[in-house]
Order: sequence, then structure tokens, then C-alpha cells
Amino acid sequence: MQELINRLKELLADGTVVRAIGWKKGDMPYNPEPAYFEKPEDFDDFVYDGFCGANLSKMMIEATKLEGKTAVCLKPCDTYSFNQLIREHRVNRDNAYIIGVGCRGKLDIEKARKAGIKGIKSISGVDIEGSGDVVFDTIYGQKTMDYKDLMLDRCHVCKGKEHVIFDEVIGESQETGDADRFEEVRAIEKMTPEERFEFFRSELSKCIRCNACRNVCPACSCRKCVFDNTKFDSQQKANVDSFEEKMFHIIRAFHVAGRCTDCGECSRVCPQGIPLHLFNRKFIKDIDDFYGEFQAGKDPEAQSPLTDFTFGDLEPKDAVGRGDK
Amino acid sequence: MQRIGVFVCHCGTNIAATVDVKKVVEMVRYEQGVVFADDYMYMCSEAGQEKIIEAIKEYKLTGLVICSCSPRMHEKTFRACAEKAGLNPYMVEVANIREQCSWIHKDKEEATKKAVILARAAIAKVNLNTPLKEGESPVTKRALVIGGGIAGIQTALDIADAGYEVDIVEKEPSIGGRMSQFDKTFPTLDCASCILTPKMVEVNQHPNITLYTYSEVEKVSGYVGNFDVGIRKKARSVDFDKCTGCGECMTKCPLGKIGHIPSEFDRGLKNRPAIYMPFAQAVPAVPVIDRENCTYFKTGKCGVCAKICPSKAVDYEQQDEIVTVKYGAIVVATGFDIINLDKFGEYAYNESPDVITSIELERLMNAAGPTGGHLERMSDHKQPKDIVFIQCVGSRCDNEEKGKPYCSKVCCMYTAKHAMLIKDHWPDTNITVFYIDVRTPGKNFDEFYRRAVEQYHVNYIKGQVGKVMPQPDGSLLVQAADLLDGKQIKMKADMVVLAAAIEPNPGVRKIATMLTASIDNNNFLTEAHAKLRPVESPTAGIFLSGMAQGPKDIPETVSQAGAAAVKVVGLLAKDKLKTNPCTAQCDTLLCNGCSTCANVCPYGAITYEDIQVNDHGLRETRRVAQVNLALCQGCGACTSACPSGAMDLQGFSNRQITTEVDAICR
Amino acid sequence: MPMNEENTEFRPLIVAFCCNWCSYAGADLAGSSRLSYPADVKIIRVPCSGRVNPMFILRAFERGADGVIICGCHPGDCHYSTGNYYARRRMALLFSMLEYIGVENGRTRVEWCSAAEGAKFSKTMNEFCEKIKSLGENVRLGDLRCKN
Amino acid sequence: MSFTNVENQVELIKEISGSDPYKCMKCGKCSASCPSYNEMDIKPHQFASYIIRGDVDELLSSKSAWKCLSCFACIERCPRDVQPGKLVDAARQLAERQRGGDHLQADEIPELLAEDLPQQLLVSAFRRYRR
Repeated sequence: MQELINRLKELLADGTVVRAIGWKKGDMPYNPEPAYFEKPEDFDDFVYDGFCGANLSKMMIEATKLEGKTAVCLKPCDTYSFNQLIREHRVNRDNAYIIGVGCRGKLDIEKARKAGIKGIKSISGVDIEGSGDVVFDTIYGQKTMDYKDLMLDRCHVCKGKEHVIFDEVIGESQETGDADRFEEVRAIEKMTPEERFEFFRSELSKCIRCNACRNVCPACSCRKCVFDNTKFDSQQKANVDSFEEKMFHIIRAFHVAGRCTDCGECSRVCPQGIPLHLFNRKFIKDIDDFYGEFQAGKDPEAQSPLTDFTFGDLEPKDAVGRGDK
Repeated sequence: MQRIGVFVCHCGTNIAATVDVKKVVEMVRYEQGVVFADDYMYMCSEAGQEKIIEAIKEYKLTGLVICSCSPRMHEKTFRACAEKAGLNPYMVEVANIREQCSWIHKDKEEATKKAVILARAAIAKVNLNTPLKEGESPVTKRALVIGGGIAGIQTALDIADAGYEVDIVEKEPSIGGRMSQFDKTFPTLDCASCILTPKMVEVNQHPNITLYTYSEVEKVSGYVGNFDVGIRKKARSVDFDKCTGCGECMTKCPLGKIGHIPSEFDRGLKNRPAIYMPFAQAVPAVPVIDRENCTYFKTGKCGVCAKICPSKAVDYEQQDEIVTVKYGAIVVATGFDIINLDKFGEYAYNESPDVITSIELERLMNAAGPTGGHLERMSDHKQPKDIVFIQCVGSRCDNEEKGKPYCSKVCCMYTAKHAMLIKDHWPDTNITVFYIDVRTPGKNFDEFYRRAVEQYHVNYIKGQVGKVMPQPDGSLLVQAADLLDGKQIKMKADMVVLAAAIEPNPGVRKIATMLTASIDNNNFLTEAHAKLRPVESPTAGIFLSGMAQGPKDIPETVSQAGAAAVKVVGLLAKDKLKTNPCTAQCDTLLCNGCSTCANVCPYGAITYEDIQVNDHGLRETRRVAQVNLALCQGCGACTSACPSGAMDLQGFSNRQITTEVDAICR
Repeated sequence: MPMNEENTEFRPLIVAFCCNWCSYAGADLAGSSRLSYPADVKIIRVPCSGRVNPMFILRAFERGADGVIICGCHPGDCHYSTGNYYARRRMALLFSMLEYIGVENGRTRVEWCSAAEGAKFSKTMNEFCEKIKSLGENVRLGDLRCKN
Repeated sequence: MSFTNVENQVELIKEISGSDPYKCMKCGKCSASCPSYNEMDIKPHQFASYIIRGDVDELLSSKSAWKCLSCFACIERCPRDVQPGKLVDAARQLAERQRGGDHLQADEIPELLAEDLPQQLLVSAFRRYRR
């Protein structure tokens, strides 16, 4: 982390960049928040540890409009989002200085809570360079957890340790993937329609329309969301128009289909714990199955599957009922 | 708030027999915006239209809903009627209660209910209609033809004869194209240059035609009626105005004898000097210097041509020049070439000089060709006694690496032609043709081919040749199968002629990209409609002529050239183009500038510009989509691709369709 | 509301999006050939199947439609060259997603129908109505909501 | 008569049959119509090319020449007027001529006839052997 801070200070000092985007300490040891850093003293609060899961690429939409270059810390998976934003002309690459930061998997405090860890005072063992167990100092005494057991689900299906776009890389990354990315989707596909319906209804019933998923999503970068404009009569806020209320998540998933890099931020930020990535990942799986493998953000030149076609594409009637025995 | 009039037509009993028209009128009277509702026996009749006009005036209607037959039938009628009464024609919607209701339902109650729902949907839509105005764009009355072969020549002549100015851009030093290389033409066997040369001369002398030879299209911008085209006139190194075409320079160029520069025109069967005209009847009759091979340009020495030129026309200092010209329409007539045969090692084309392509044979049989029209083997200059023709070399070949999946269409006919011409000159030549299928659709075509078999006794054998093996004695051993007799054949030949697949001129992809004209996997330009608009590109203002669109023979090319010319003339005859008002529109405040819409637009109508926007007080420069209304055809592909909803289609807007859905599902 | 208040038989509500150039003309041909299909089908004219935004389909379901069918020109025959190819991909993904969240297969359909295929249009609509009748009222898409 | 000269042989067949083998397009309708197709080694659609090539001896030594029933279906249906039946008939006739007078006289036939012999067969036999 110190190397990263030193380098950022250096970049600011020599005028390469005029500001940097990273994470600063939050009110709890497990909730650092994205922040701008412009002066050396700003870095007193700088933090980069296992809880810095936030994908900062979306912040670059606004940051690269500002005068002068902005440095941004991107983890390997975040760079896919950044590439996708370049493809959509949403960020100005010339105004960005990308520091690829090392990553050994990001952590999910909910997993600690589920393991019965409460009253956390401080946490150690989450440093980016470190290894070994995570140690919680709680008001009930010390608790430890294996780093891997504390990892976000998305890190178990990690896209890899390579940054797909960067100006320089600081720190080592580790491959943390040890699960099949589409296993969850497949499990749902195997259910009966009734079970699937019940599953999604019970999950979506938790939604409070806080819009956190939309606001964090790097693909949901429209200047004005379709749910906020008047073009579809879908603009009212939650509870007013049942159309939006019922269909919000399906429409949102469709809007980002072919553009979603599967960064998993939607599920991470959902205060209700809805596994929203299951929608996006279903589209990704279908796109892979129907039109050949495609990873949004991998190649900024690649044509999105939804703005492309072949003469022999699958007919919609063959897209359904594939699981029926 | 709209003031809508609803008019329900009986259509005699066509509607009224199954739909309770009076009830429909009563049911829709209190719909939102409706201020007037009535029914009439025949709404489309004079009297019916009069009724509509009166109602518009009396009730100050701002929108009309006509419940009648299909809009495909009478939408135009009712729009014109509205316009007569001073109402914008696009404020009219038609509810189809005949084809999609009364004619297919029997139960009167059910049909009436459906008619009411269809009327409600139309009323809901009209509530959101806005007056639309057809746009206008001026037309530059000049056409560009890219390619100076027979397709381009004929198109240019037809346009020029209709009284419009045409420019031809040809990348070679002379116009004439492939046809000028041919000896005779099927099925009449008249000599190609005898029928082509007069046309070339006519082009050269036509007051409405400007020739840009040795030139290439460099840049295209604009849209239908208003193209700006940058043409690169490559340095000819010969002053056009001074040169008399005497040809002295060509005969004196030292490289003519020792240069080993293969003549492109003679397909490498002969050498040419560094200062050259491709062929004797070249138009224009002004040579060019091939700077890559010319000794003067390579070493600074020589300069013979400049010294001997009686009119001092040779100019080594000439530079490429780029001219920009405005056009209203562009015709692509870039023609074809034959495929490279490197991948067909089995036919020994690269091994034996006696295995030749059909175009080479054309040159060998041409009186103006490298052998003066005497058919001889390139290896020993002896006259061949046994000649084998192999059809479909690379045609109908699914292996992309080697050939082309399509039928080249002309090979069957020219092979029959070659066989007969050879037999005419040298009757004791034995000719065998190996074919997969003989395809001769066309007037007098099959008769032509049968003549080769029945009168000239050309031996046609069904079966592709497997291998051609050059023998130590200089002959060629051909191994094939006679599929009809179920026998394998090994025969000796003195010469093997390959009917190589044709392919579009390789440069056409670059041109198509510049024109945003769509092109298929085989590099043939795509038609706007394969059946109904075969000489137009989907991109407005771009037309197709000749082989650039697909394999075709000379008569077909000439007819297509004429058809393209008519389309061009039809466009140029207009002073202004009316544009379809149902076009896409970008809400610049919502546009992300993500380019998704441009990716799906089939017309290249969407471009991006950085503009200053004032978004509720926030001023910034944004990259936003711009729809060129002259190009947009109103398909709406962009609107469903747009993630933010910034793209919308006038006349079929998101809200209009949504509200129709709501009305139907109410 | 569906017109079945006085009738106990379930009458589905079906929205058909038809492209102006092929399918809408096909529907007209079905009409002029008097090839009947149930009145439950209501057609919305769009310029091209590529114009059909998934939002429209979801909207229809949310407002109570029991089935939605999209008709366009046959692949390769699109009046605008390519619109139906994009529609084909869009609908394949949307339908698969609807199946995934537990909506019964068959509530949505895409059919390519040319201007000459009046008989096919009528047959398709008859089949589709039967299918929707067998599936019954669309409860799930109406009920898939954020709150209980 | 001698058949050493191949060209002469081909010319004779053309003359006897009155049909032009070069006109054959190998459409196969003759083979499709032939009742004896399965028993033939050289198929009717191949007759023309055998004659063009001069392989008359091969044709004559084949089973086909004598399996042809002379039903003339091929002659009736040939779109090009090549009439393979006539070609093979002409070839047979050449062979007959070569054999000299070694065949039945017309007036010897009645006593050899069986009662229930179909008329058609009789006609066919005359066509094949009489000349």
C-alpha cells in the first residue's frame, strides 16, 4: 500500500496527474469508500486493503471530463469495465492514468457476520501484501477466519489476475477463481418453472428500489436512466408505477446485456442481499452459448453481440426449452 | 391537448355486416381527446372525404382516427384529405377494422368489441402524434461512376444522354475494363473490341462526360444528393494537353525490350515498356510512366522518352493531384478479377506455362494479343493439338481458403465459346471439357453450348479433374473421372485452360466502406432489395452496376448499367429530395454518445459530433449522435439498440407504441 | 380488461407486433382471404421487427397481456436489410431470460411471416391462441414484483 | 462386311439408327424409363457416349445389347431425339449382318409359336431379329 501511496504522491507532485481516485478509510474498518485525492495530506486517510472491493472505473466518467489527468486505481477485474467504457466513448482515455493495483481477492463482511463475528473493533490480516488468516478484534475477543472463506463470491469466479488496460501496475495479483462461473445459473436452470418463479419472486420481493445497483453499475452509465426519463412512460419513482416496479431488474439486466463485464458490484452493494448478478450472468451465459464466447471489456474494439448478427443465428423459439427433459 | 375526430367506415357491408359501426362510434365518443365521432358508408369516397374535411373545419380537429380498411390501402388517401383541410397529414392514424377485424371474425359482438379496442389504440396514439414535416434536401445534378469497364461506360453514357453530367473514375490508365481484353463475345461471337471501342470513343467525346483515368476515389462524405468526393489523379508524368498519342515514347523506351515488365493488360504473357498505354485503342490515348519500374525514376538517368517526345509532353515533375467534386449520385461499377490460383496446386498452374486461365486464353486468341491471335503453347510456341478445359476452378467451392462458394455464371458460356473458336480456326484440335454442371440459362445460350457438342463435337465429360501432371515430354497428363460412364480417365493434353472463379475487384471493399454501402461476405455489394431493388444499394444515392453486384455476363451487365442509369437519372431529375419524416431523432440531452446506434444503422445515417449542450444549466461539450434525415429510412433499429432511450422514431415513438400497448391491454 | 366477464371461458389477451412490410401485409392478406383467427389477437403496427424494444413486450405483460408475439420479415428479407437479425438476437435473449425467471415457455413467440403468407399468419395466430389458452392467464409476469 | 474401321462402324450405326449421338445431354430419362435397366451393364444413357467414342464392340459384347426389349420407351421419351433404343438396335443389326443368314425366316415362325404368347413379345422379337 505504501508503494502505491508514494507513487500517487509522486504523480501528483510531478504534475502527471492533478488528482487521484482511490479509497479512504470509512467509519468502520471494513467499509472504505471511494475518494478523490489531490493534496499530499489527503493520503493520510488513503487505504487499499481486502475490503476495497469498489470498482472505481465508473467514477472516471466524470473525472476524465475535468481539466488535467486523473489517476485511478483499478483492480484487474475493474479494468474490463474501464475498457467497456472506452468502447462506449464514456471515458476519455487521454485524461486517465491507470494504475493497475494488485489484488488477492476482495472480502465480504457479510460472511464474517454469518460466521457469527460481531462487535468488530479492528481487523488485521487484510493487507494487500499480506497472507494468512484474517484476525478480528471484537468486543467479544479475538476471532480468526481464513482469508478465502471471507472472500466475495465474485472473487471465486475471478476473471484472472491480468489487467487488460493500464499505464503501470503496482503490486502482485493472485488468481482467486476456484468455482465455475455459471454454476449458480445452471442450478437455477435445472429447477422447475414454478421453483424458478418462486426463487426470483422471493428474491425480488426484498428490493426496496434504493437504486444502489444502478448507481454502482459501470454499465449503467447513462446520463439519464430510462427509469428517470419520459420516453417510455416508465419514469415515475417506485411504488407509483407498477410497470417499473415489476420489471426494473429484468429491464436493467437487458439494458446492460452484452455490455456487462460481470464485475459483480450490483450484488456487492445490494443492501438487501439480492443476488442481482444472476440476471447478468444468465445473459452472459446465453450469449456465450448462442453466439460464441464474449467477454465485455476484454477488447475495446470487439462488436457487442447485441449489435451484431450472423445469418444463421439461433431462432428465438430454440432459445427456450433447452433444459426441458 | 388534441381535438380528435373519429370516423368509422361501413365499407358497404364489408365492415358493417360484422361490426356494429354505430356502437363503435358511441363507445369511442368519450375517449380522451375525442371531440367528434361519426360513421359513414364509404369514408374513402369523395363524399366521405368531404365529411372529414368539414368536421376538421367545424370542430377545429387536430387529429384524425379513421376506422376502416388497412392503412396500407388508404392511409395515403386520408392523409391527403387531412392536408386538404389544412391538417398535418401525419396527424392521421388508421384503425384497421376490416382486414384485421370484420373480415376474419364472425361473431358480431366479439368483432365490435375488438373494433373498439383497435380504435382506442389509434386514439391513444394520435393523442401523442406531433405534426411532421417532410424534409427537403437539394440535389447536385452530377453523377459519379466508379469504374470504367463496360458497366461504367454504359451507365455513364445513359446518364449523359439523358442530359446530366457524369464523371468516370478509372484506376487504370485507360477505360475499357475486362471487356477490352476479350477476343469474341458469346453467344453471337462478335468481336469484343469492335463493339466496345466505339463506346469508349463516345465516352471520350461526350460533352457531358468527364474522364478521370489513372485515378482513384480517395474520400467520400455527404449523403444522397450531396456527396463530396475526393479523387486522386495519380501523376501520369505525361502532359495530357500536349500529348498527341503518337506512341513514339513507347517504342523508344529502352525497357520495352529488356525491362521484363509484365503487361497487366496481357496478363503477363507479354512485356511492356515503362512508359505505356495498356493497349492500342486506349482511351485516352495518353501514355503513363510506371514510376516503379522507370529507370529515370529509379536512378535519375535515361530520360529517353522526354528527349524524343515531339510535343514535349513528358513531365517527370508531375505530382498526384486531389480534386474534390460534388455529386448527387454515385454508381459503383468496379467489376471483377479472377481469383488467385496458388491454392490449386493440383492444376499445376504455377508449374507449367501451358496451364493457363481463360483470360490468358482470351489474350492468346486475340489478334491484338501477344501472339497476334495464333494459339500457341507458352512453353514451346507450338500449336496445341489436345486441349483440356477445366470448369469451376474455385467456383462453388466451400473452402474459403481456396475458392468461392458461388457459381461464377459466365464460365460455361465462355468455355463453349473458346472451344468453338478454336475448332473454327484449327478443326483437328481435340477439345475436352470437364464440368460439374453445364449452366446455360439465357437467350440462345443453351443452343450455343449444344452447338459446341453437336456440331463441333467438343467432348464434354461430367466430372471434375483431380490432377494435372506436367510430363517430361512437355505434355500434360490430366486425371479425371467420367462420372456418367463410371470410369477414371487419364489423358494427355498439350494445353489446359482453367475456368478460374471470378471475384469482385479486391479494391471494392475499401470503396464500399467509404460509401457506407453494405457488402456481403464475398465482397459483392448488397442490393437494397434482392428482388425489387436490385441496382440500388441500401445506402441512398448509391447504385450498383455490373459484376460489383454479382456475377453476370456482358448483356446482363449492360442492362443493369442501363437500369442503374435510370435510377440515377430519376434521382438527378429532382430539384429537391423529399425525405421521409418518420425518421429517428436523437435527444441530445439523453444521448451517451456510446455509438451503439451507429453500429446497427443499415444506412450509415448516424454520425457523432461534439456539441455544446445546456443540460438544465449544466453546459458541457458532449459527443452525441446525429441522424442524417436524408439517409434515415425510419426502421427504428437504433431506437431499440439505444440503452438510454435517447433515440426515438418519429411517428412510431416509444411513448406512442407504449400507449398503444396500454390501450389494448386496458 | 379481457372480454370474458360474462363468459366463463378464458379468453386470452394477445398483443402482436407486426412489421409494416411483411407481417402486417401478411395479416391483411389473411383478412382479405377471410382466414379467421381469434379476436383475442390485437395487432400493433411497427416499421420493423427491429423496432420492437423489449420494454414494449414487458409492458404488455405487465398490463395484463397473456401472450405477446412478434412477427417480422423472414431473415434475409427485411425491408431494412438487417432489422430482423438484430430482433432475432434480442428476442432469443429476452425469451430465455423470461424462461429463466419462471415464466411459462410459449407466452412469447417470434414468427417470420411474409406478405404472401396470409395462411401462415392465420395458422400461427390460431396456434398461438390455443397455446396461450392452454397456459391460462398470465399470472407470473404480472406478479413478479419488487414487493409482496 | 468388315468392321475393322471404327469410324466406318460408327457412321454405319448413325446411318442405320438415323439418330445423332452428339445430341445426347445425358439427362438420363432413357435409363429412367428402361424396364431392363437393372439387368444392363452399360446403361441406356451411356449408349451415346460409347458410340461417340467408337466403343461399339464393347457395346455389342455387353449384356445390354441383348437385354433391350425394344419397347421403345426411350425413343418415345428422349427429349433430344437421340433415341438410345435405336442406337442399340442399330448396333444389334450390325451384329446380325455380320452373322450372315444365320437366322429364322419369317415363314418359319408360325409353327414355333406358343398359343399364349403375348402379341407384344412377338412384335418385339421381330423388331430385334427380323432385319
